[in-house]
Amino acid sequence: MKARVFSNSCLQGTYYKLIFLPPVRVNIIPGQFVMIRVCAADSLSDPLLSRPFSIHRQALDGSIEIIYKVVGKGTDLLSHLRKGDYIEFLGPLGNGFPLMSIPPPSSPYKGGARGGESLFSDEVIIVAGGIGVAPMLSLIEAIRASGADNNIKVFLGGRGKEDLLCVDELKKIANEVVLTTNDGSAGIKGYVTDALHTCLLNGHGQQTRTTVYSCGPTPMLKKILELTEHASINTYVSLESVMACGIGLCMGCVVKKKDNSGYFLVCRNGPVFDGKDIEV
Amino acid sequence: MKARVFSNSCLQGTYYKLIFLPPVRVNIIPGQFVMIRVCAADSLSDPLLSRPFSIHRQALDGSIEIIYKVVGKGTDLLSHLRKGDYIEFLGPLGNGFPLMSIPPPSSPYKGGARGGESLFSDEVIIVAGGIGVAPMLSLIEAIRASGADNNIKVFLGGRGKEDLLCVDELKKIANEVVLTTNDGSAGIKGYVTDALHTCLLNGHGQQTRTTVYSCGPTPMLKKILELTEHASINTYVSLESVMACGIGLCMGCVVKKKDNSGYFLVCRNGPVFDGKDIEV
Amino acid sequence: MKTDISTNIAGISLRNPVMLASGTAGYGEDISKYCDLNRVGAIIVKGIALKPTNGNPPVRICETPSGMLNAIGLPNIGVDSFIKDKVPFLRKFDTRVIVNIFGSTIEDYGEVASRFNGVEGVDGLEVNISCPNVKEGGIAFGTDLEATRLVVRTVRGSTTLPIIIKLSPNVTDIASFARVCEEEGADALSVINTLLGMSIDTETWRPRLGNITGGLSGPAIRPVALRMVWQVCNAVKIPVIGMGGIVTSNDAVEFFLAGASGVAVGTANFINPAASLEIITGLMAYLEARGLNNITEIIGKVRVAF
Amino acid sequence: MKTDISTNIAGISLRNPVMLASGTAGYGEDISKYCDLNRVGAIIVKGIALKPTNGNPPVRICETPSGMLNAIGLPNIGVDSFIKDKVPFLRKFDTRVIVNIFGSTIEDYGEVASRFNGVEGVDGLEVNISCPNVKEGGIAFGTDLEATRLVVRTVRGSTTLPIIIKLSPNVTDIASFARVCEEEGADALSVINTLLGMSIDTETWRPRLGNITGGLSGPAIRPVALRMVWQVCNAVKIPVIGMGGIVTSNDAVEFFLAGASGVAVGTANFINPAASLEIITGLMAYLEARGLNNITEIIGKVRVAF
Ligand SMILES: Cc1cc2nc3c(=O)[nH]c(=O)nc-3n(C[C@H](O)[C@H](O)[C@H](O)COP(=O)(O)OP(=O)(O)OC[C@H]3O[C@@H](n4cnc5c(N)ncnc54)[C@H](O)[C@@H]3O)c2cc1C
Ligand SMILES: Cc1cc2nc3c(=O)[nH]c(=O)nc-3n(C[C@H](O)[C@H](O)[C@H](O)COP(=O)(O)OP(=O)(O)OC[C@H]3O[C@@H](n4cnc5c(N)ncnc54)[C@H](O)[C@@H]3O)c2cc1C
Ligand SMILES: Cc1cc2nc3c(=O)[nH]c(=O)nc-3n(C[C@H](O)[C@H](O)[C@H](O)COP(=O)(O)O)c2cc1C
Ligand SMILES: Cc1cc2nc3c(=O)[nH]c(=O)nc-3n(C[C@H](O)[C@H](O)[C@H](O)COP(=O)(O)O)c2cc1C
Ligand code: FES
Ligand code: FES
Repeated sequence: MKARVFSNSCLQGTYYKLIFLPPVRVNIIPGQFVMIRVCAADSLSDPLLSRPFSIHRQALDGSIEIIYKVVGKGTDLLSHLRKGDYIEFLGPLGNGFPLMSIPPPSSPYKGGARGGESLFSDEVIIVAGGIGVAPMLSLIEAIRASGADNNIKVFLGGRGKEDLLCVDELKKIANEVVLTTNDGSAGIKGYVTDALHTCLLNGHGQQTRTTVYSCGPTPMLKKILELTEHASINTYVSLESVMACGIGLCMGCVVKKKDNSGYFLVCRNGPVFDGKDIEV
Repeated sequence: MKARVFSNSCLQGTYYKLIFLPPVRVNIIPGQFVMIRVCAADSLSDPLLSRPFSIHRQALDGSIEIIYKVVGKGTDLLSHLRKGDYIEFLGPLGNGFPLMSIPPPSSPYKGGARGGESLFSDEVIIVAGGIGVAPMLSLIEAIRASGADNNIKVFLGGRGKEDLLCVDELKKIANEVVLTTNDGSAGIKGYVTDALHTCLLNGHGQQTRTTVYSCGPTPMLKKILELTEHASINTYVSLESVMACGIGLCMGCVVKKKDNSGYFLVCRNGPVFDGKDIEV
Repeated sequence: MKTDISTNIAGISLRNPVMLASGTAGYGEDISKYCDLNRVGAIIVKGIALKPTNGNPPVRICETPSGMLNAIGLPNIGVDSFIKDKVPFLRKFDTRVIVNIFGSTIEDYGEVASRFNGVEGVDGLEVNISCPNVKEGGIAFGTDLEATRLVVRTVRGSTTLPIIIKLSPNVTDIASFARVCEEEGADALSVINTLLGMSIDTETWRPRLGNITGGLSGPAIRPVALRMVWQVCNAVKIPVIGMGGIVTSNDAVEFFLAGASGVAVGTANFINPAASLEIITGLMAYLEARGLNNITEIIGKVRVAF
Repeated sequence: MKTDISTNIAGISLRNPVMLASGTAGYGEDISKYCDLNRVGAIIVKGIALKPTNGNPPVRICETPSGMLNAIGLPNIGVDSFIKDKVPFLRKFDTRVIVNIFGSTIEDYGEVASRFNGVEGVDGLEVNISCPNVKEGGIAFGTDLEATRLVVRTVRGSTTLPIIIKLSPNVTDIASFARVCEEEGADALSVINTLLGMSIDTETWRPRLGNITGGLSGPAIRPVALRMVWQVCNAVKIPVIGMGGIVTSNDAVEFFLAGASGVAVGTANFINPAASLEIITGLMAYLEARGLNNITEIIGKVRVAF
């Protein structure tokens, strides 16, 4: 599908925000992604493949926002797009974060959809590393919109200050926002998972039922899964993977199943997975 | 060499003019060309090769102008460049039109540089087909600048009206401008070579010493060489050829030598050739 | 007169000569959301073996200039589940279904092939003897003339369905492989599978693919594919399905001119899952613009003067 | 400590391991205006034969996705003029000169090779047995193990200069060709020459190249070239010069990691005649950024776990 670029601007450092308007309105679940082809012209074949990006949010007029970091040739080209240019996109794709797990407090529904176990949560913890913050704002908005008044705590980490995005927006909407940077240029010095660890040691996820939603580099996700392995925490991770198609055709984007019975496709079975199901 | 785009705008239809500023001033002979790499980013490899373009003119500040027709992916990309963008360019390249053949009337110099024969001309005929007009304006300017007051007659042909470029500028500077179009939408209906033929039949190039400069599609050049084969006309043609390098490395851009002794390289030995030397 | 691009390859009559290449359209389910399978000439499904296999560990793909490397490693659900769970879905579409098969031994090939005898909804078999990514399934057979001969002979003896042999480009003389297949009774040839390639991450010093090497596909290989299709078409009389880097209808026309009776669209599906439909439309337009009524008027018509 | 990228290949000591590939830098004159030949490791000149040849009629080149096809057809000024007219120019530079040679018969190869014995300013011979564009000069030798053996044996017997055999990628098993060359006394190998390809103009229905087929080079073939370099390096002990699609220093590093002792820059010279100098600078920076002092610290260091 061709979509018109509405705006494309630098947020800070190498991070950009692109807003584009799909020709038809699409419905989005937070955590879903789009594939965007960033070739300079249709007839060109380098870069060949589309690139996956989490949907950051959807505006009222149906336009879609992504935020991205320039890391290579595709994102470099993307950063040169201007208002009025066209992109090729496909989406929304994949499964978003399961929201059913957080019924509004008044709801009689307490049973979870996944595996029949109860997924009701008293508390929501969001952990994002760098550009992993992309889907989190609309996730929180969706939780709030569902009427749930859970305590929402956000852990946002980056290498330095310039890697912390959406901080003001998050502060407005979450109950608490903890910032960490590896170089100490903002928030607590250290890894975001260290801060999470401290929080969990302080009792979170012990008495209360806690849901953790996370998105970021694979080593971060791995660590989070270790920290939250115990029963009363449901951890959802949004995985990255090299993708050729984004729609289940190439079978390239695999992640190992926990039960050793083979692989999931990140694009079709994810990108959001229940931490219990996969081996990262 | 990197050069900054000063402006890039549509002239008419699919014809554009690009003005760019080389980092160092270069000296240009009309008929020389530049190689421009029109990849969207350095790291991309499609389109792979640079594209050759005649130098249209050089402004006083040293900036170089080319005019081009969008025919494929390279020129398509080129047409999307905007002020402030950068291009990779190499040039000026090749041999331009031999100007020594037209000494000012006052000059005692009557001997030509090519092959020792006299190349003095009373009359200059310029034949351009479509985008082949590109180098002609600066050629005429150079002839005028050299102090020569020869009669300069221009034949400019195209498929239709929209293929006739630089008409007003040419009219200002040449003694006569004959326009032809295949579809009759402007000037005389027919091929530009038909108009040239009529002119030659009317005695031009018979009594007077005439120099013909031409640039355009190969079939046009072939016809011109047929029409002007007789002795008192010196015909220079600017050839097109697929080029990979533009500087004599690939040996791809060959044209047959008239004496059957092998090939010339269009980029190194041309693009302007004396019609007597080649077999098009 | 209506432009006719219907065709018959290996005894399979196709609405049009544009197919979905094996391994790039799965078993049809996912792509059917983006590409109306009723409109493509045929779908060639992802390779099927006797037993289910999981494929290679990640990383399985990486992009290269105008191409991609893959080392998927032929994950498959096994012939039994395929027939039980996937064929019924495919049967719903008014298109042709060609099943790509592979095996670890010559007997395997025969066995898988025989399972499709009498299976309604399967129109032909494409025999993969050229997968560069698994020790068992293919390339060892496809780069050895005698092994090729035996696989084709065995499959031929095991099935009544039309068989299409998929040739490897990783050989010195592809025409000789084509001739062996023709001699052994192959009905058609698919040309080409992927070229063996490699890429190294200069940060980690590791191969970019978990499998070290992988198969190169996409526009980068189109000139090699086209040359091989042309060579094969000059060497045998059986029809050839051309593939390798086809993205636009213009690319497809090159393969028809070189002699292909049909084309398959692979990597392009990943970029645009409706690519094959656009190619079909473009092909019709190409013929109509030239006053040609039938696809056969361009097949093999490249003007070469030796 | 100063980073050292000097190297020794086939007994030829080079200032750095980055060379200009044969056929992409002529006899050095034109490129010397853009690329300081005193700074490159070596220039491998355009192929030289016994007698002058004109090369193929146009069209000789065409662009393909991330690559180009060429059917130049080995125009050359003949060994005598080369030694008389071109070597003196090359001698002016403080670089190594490797002469690429070809012939129409095995005897030709020996004869051309012998002419360079004692010619001052020539440091080695690269023997082209893999040009896909002329019936005589090469590929027929380079795709046949026994012919390869005879060419190498003959050239080995005809010269005291180091000999580097340039292998064809258009073979099933490039390692076997490498081993034959090693057995016959080759000092090094150049891997790879171009892949045979084709392109057809869908307007005129003619092949885009006058010669019908041509050699594919450029970034498109890099994954295939890298894989072959890796295979050859695992098969023989003599040094390998890697080439095929190298444009940036990062591309060059991939080839070193795969085992190449040197690299050659071909098609990239057409896009940027100073590409090799940028690669040299980038290579130094790559090593320095990692605290490595010597190019040998990356050669063959790809981390593969079998
Ligand atoms: C489901 C999903 C959602 C994503 N959401 C976002 C997002 O919202 N914002 C954002 O900026 N990025 C996101 N990414 C990552 C994004 O797709 C890559 O950064 C992008 O593809 C890089 O393209 P490139 O051409 O610029 O880099 P390339 O030139 O392709 O590669 C540059 C470097 O980045 C690495 N790289 C390439 N692809 C990936 C990848 N998928 N994951 C990790 N590293 C990679 C390469 O190995 C290489 O080192 C997401 C990825 C997935 C799978
Ligand atoms: C010395 C010289 C000077 C030139 N000056 C100009 C100029 O001033 N203005 C201008 O618009 N063009 C000029 N050209 C032609 C210009 O180089 C081509 O139009 C351009 O390379 C096409 O690039 P592309 O990527 O848009 O087309 P491609 O996608 O490469 O090709 C599109 C179509 O154009 C044809 N084509 C490609 N290259 C050439 C060529 N060199 N000659 C003829 N047909 C070609 C192809 O066969 C194809 O059919 C000149 C060419 C030469 C050799
Ligand atoms: C990800 C991927 C998976 C593939 N899987 C198979 C397969 O299972 N069986 C097969 O015969 N070919 C397989 N192929 C090869 C394609 O069918 C096709 O021959 C090749 O990719 C060249 O065409 P293309 O350049 O259009 O992709 C696969 C190719 C890709 C890219
Ligand atoms: C236009 C052109 C001419 C070439 N001529 C020769 C040659 O004369 N002898 C030879 O051994 N290789 C020749 N080659 C092959 C190159 O040296 C090199 O092996 C090949 O192009 C792959 O490297 P690249 O992708 O960097 O170009 C030529 C390549 C090109 C593109
Ligand atoms: S990206 Fe292709 S199957 Fe997931
Ligand atoms: S364009 Fe390369 S030699 Fe002329």
